[in-house]
Amino acid sequence: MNQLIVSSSPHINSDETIAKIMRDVVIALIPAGIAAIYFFGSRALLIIVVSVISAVLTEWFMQKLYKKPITLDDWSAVVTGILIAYNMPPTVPLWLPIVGSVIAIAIIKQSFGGLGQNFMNPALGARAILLACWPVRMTTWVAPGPDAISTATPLELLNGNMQEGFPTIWDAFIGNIGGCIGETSAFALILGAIYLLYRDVINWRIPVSYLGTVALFTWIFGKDGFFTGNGIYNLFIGGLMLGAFYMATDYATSPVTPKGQLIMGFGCGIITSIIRLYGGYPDGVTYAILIMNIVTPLIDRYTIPSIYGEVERNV
Amino acid sequence: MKLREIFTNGIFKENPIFKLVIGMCPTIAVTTAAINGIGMGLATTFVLICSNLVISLLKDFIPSKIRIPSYIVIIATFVTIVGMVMEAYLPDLYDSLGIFIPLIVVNCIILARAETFASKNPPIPSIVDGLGIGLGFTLSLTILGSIRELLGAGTLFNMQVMPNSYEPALIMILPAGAFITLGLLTGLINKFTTKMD
Amino acid sequence: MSETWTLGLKLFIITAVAGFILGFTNYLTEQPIMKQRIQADMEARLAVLPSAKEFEEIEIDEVADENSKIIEIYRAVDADNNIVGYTFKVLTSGFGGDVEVIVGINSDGIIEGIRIGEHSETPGLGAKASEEGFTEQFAGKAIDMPIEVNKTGDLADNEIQAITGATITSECVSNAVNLAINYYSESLIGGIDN
Amino acid sequence: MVEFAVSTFTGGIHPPYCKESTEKMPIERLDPPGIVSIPLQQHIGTPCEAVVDVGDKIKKGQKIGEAKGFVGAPIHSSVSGVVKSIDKKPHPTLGECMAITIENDGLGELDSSLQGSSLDSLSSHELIERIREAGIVGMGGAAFPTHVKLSPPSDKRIDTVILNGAECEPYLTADHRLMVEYSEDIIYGLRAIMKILDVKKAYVGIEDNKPDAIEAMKKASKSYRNIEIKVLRTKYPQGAEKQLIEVLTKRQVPSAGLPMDVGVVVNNVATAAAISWAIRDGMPLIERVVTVTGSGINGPKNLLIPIGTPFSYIVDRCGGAKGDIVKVINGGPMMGLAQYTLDVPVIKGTSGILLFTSEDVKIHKEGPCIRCAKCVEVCPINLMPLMLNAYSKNHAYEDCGRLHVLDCIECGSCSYICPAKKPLMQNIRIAKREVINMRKQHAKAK
Repeated sequence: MNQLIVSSSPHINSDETIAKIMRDVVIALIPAGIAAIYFFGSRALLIIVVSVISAVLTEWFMQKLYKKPITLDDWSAVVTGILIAYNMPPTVPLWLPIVGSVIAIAIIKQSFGGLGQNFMNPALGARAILLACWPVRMTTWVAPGPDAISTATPLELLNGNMQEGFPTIWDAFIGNIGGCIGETSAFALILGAIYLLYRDVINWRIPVSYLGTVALFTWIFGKDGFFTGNGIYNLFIGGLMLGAFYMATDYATSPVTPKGQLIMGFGCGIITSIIRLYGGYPDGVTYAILIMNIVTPLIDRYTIPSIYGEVERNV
Repeated sequence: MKLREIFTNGIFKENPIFKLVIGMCPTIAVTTAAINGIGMGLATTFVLICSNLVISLLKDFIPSKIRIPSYIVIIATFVTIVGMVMEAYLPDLYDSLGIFIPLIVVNCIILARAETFASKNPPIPSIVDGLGIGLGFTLSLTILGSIRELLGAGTLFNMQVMPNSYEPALIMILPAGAFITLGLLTGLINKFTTKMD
Repeated sequence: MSETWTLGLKLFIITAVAGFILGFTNYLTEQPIMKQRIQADMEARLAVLPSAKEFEEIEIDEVADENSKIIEIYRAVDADNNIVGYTFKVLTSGFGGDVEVIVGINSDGIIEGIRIGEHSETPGLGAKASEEGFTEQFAGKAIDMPIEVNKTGDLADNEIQAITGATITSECVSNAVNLAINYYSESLIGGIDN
Repeated sequence: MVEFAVSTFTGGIHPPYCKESTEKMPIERLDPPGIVSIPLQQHIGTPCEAVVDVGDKIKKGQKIGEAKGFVGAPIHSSVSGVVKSIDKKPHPTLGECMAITIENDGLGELDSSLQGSSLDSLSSHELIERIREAGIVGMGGAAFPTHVKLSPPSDKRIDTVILNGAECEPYLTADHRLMVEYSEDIIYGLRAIMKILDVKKAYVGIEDNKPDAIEAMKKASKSYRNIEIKVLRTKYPQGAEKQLIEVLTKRQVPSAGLPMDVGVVVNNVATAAAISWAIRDGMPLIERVVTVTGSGINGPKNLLIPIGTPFSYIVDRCGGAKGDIVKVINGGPMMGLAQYTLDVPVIKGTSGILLFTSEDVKIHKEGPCIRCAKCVEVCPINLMPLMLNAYSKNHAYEDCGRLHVLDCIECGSCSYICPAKKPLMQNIRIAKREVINMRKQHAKAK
């Protein structure tokens, strides 16, 4: 008989692994990718591929540099690569996703300790830096279709208060509007989100509280006075869907406590709404999530749930 | 301690930016270009040498209970002199550095050296210390400024260095770029210097 | 008690010496500094109204809109003491804070030039407003219509091209110019002031 | 009849049942082996003292170890024969323990002093005495002496008795089969407990993946209106005491408290069956039902096994081992203990023997914590396993204490669910030990 293994209980584990979770996220992001290719053409696919390859290579290089085990098989670099591409307009030159991937993986992820240790979402952090570096490149939108006519996103239109020529709510829902590669098709993003919810990769708390807060706030504080805003329309435009389902829910940078997750969603919603309604930037999703990322440790600290039986004892 | 040791100490072992991490406010603010780094660094060096000298000379005169206000008055005097002279005779340099000059008063490097070195050492070593720390500061600011200018504007000392097709990364000349550069550079320098120790 | 007196006395000596040195330096540099400042202001005004020879500050009626206000107006005269136009220094709020805009309008009702003074706009974006490529668009515009900012191209006569990615700054500069235009049309028209 | 399960507790996991191979297998009686070695400590509390000497001839059911102190239970021989030795032997939960080794003479002669009785003829005091004399302990695994549990301090008013038939551990079917085949005995034992505690209300909680057990128990309890069979949702750890109490009575046992603080006493169904045998037949606890299963055994079975039978003998009787056995577990896969040898004997708390081949025991590479919060979600006590794990690894035991590490019921749900395969349970256990030591020293210093 072999040497018996003596280890601590439990002796069985679920077959859940990090790689499986990340792979599920990749699968959930596929519909949005298909929508992007449909609306913006093969250029979108090229950007996604370049972004993913450079993210994976950077991860490999940094792990070699830091003499850490190579963990490309956990798929996390692929997820980051896809998200970086999804957060770019389809017009960007190909060096931009490469630079973005390097920033995201080398600086924001690996320099802070790798998977699980990053203090902000790598893809969004990279987007914020790129936005500050090359604002014109990062905010040049084109209308969907082969002609690449430069256009404003509905968010900019909302800001400029030009009511005519708005894409309809249906266009915004299916993605027939200008915007970043992965953010325009609310329909595709919701499809992926349903998959993630079904697979138990994410839970409802952050997305629901985030989307709910934005809808409520943009409805209450409408341009023509209280309760005149179009909250539903606001849900389908800009990067909100992508942010709420795929980036605000990023494990490493969102609270682990149930109450904390609700606070995270609520906080993101408030900041997004304020930036959309009163701010100078067209879309507040990036900054809202990044700001909440940074306060996540504090939220966790103050929302540790009362343990079983504790409440009773205090009564 | 030998004078040479005191001098190199300020540049390497006790480099105010990368080792002591003091004087961050002007560091972040002025290093948008290499030339600003040199200007700010040299102005600080001048104030540092003067205040170190005066404080070293007066170290027996100034009672320890009022040393901080005394130091600040001395430092502020030199800073104001530098500001006025610069505005009168070097208006162009004053234009780019003007708002940073008053910052030298609150630059903790100067107070720190007065407190830790000049008030305990004779005049000559104090001058050398001021020179060493000042040059260390100047060097660090210039390195930071060069990197930020190169990436953020594509130029170095206002000369086009990067090819014309290079699109400057604007963040590098924003405060955020200063933090990122400073963090990465500090990490890098400490990685190599700790290996040497 | 005597210690307190010693401390006070020593501190007094230090501050007195410092004060004396500063006073002396000030005495030496006061004149050159004043000259520098006047020179700089003069240059700024000349840049926007090159035909002028001399400038004379005039009083301003209270004119200000929500975001901008005129802080200085100079009447410009040529060598023969004829009024050739006016320069306006306008403060207006941009993206990062107040922006100083100097506008020169000649007696023919044409903007001769504008210049951006102190500002804290984002480098690479709003800060481009102080570059010639942007400011020279204003030169030669007539003041019969307010200046409008256009983002897409196809400029009309009274339109200027916005700085890409910096609409707010572009609009704040044009607002400042419009304020100067309004003041000129309402109070200084025809070159008759006061 | 379709009956809906009562609402469930928060947290918990759904591991695969793995009960298919034994849940339909009737309990078989295992022939006693040639040699049994009966450990002197099989319960929580002080060890027993041997009352026989080497060479003594003893009978089946004869007391061979006497309990010292109130918290303790005597030990009886499960065979008749001769005492061979009294020395240290491997023990399934303690590593090593003094044990009495008896050579079985194969006659199975019963101790003549064992006398059956009836529930009605005994007072509650006599009932407790009988349970104590029979050496009955909690048979779910904790092995807490049952007579202690049934003698609550006078200031605690007990109004409800709960029988735990949840058997939420995967693989195990011992309680399941017991409820199907010995439902009358279990109800009898339950009635004894109710009589002792003078309680009017009793629940039997059974998970809804055992419909035949539910039906059998309902049938057996039909004539007792104050005994209610409750269907529980299948979820681990449904059988944990605090969770069971909350689900059935809506009462929450306070942190650091006991069930009796909310007027409840919980017993395992196997314990109830043992009580009934002790009262009716006078039989002490010398055998118990054990599920022998796992991918490493040829013939998985539910066996009634004499206490002291070595695992190796049992494996032989179940068709022998199959494949490369890398892990042997005493108990269930979630909370059971891995054994370093097959020489350990079955004790009163052994509910299952699991043999795992390398196929089941995957050695997982531990990954970085990605803060997925799954451990927080599944913890039935609302602890923060990921934080406890990190603090424990950094020896920040005070922080562990602040985060209530001592309330952990060691169900292992966090380790089970962790996608990074971190040994959360193990590190939390270390932290618990350290915190207890710290508090002891603190108390001493005072």
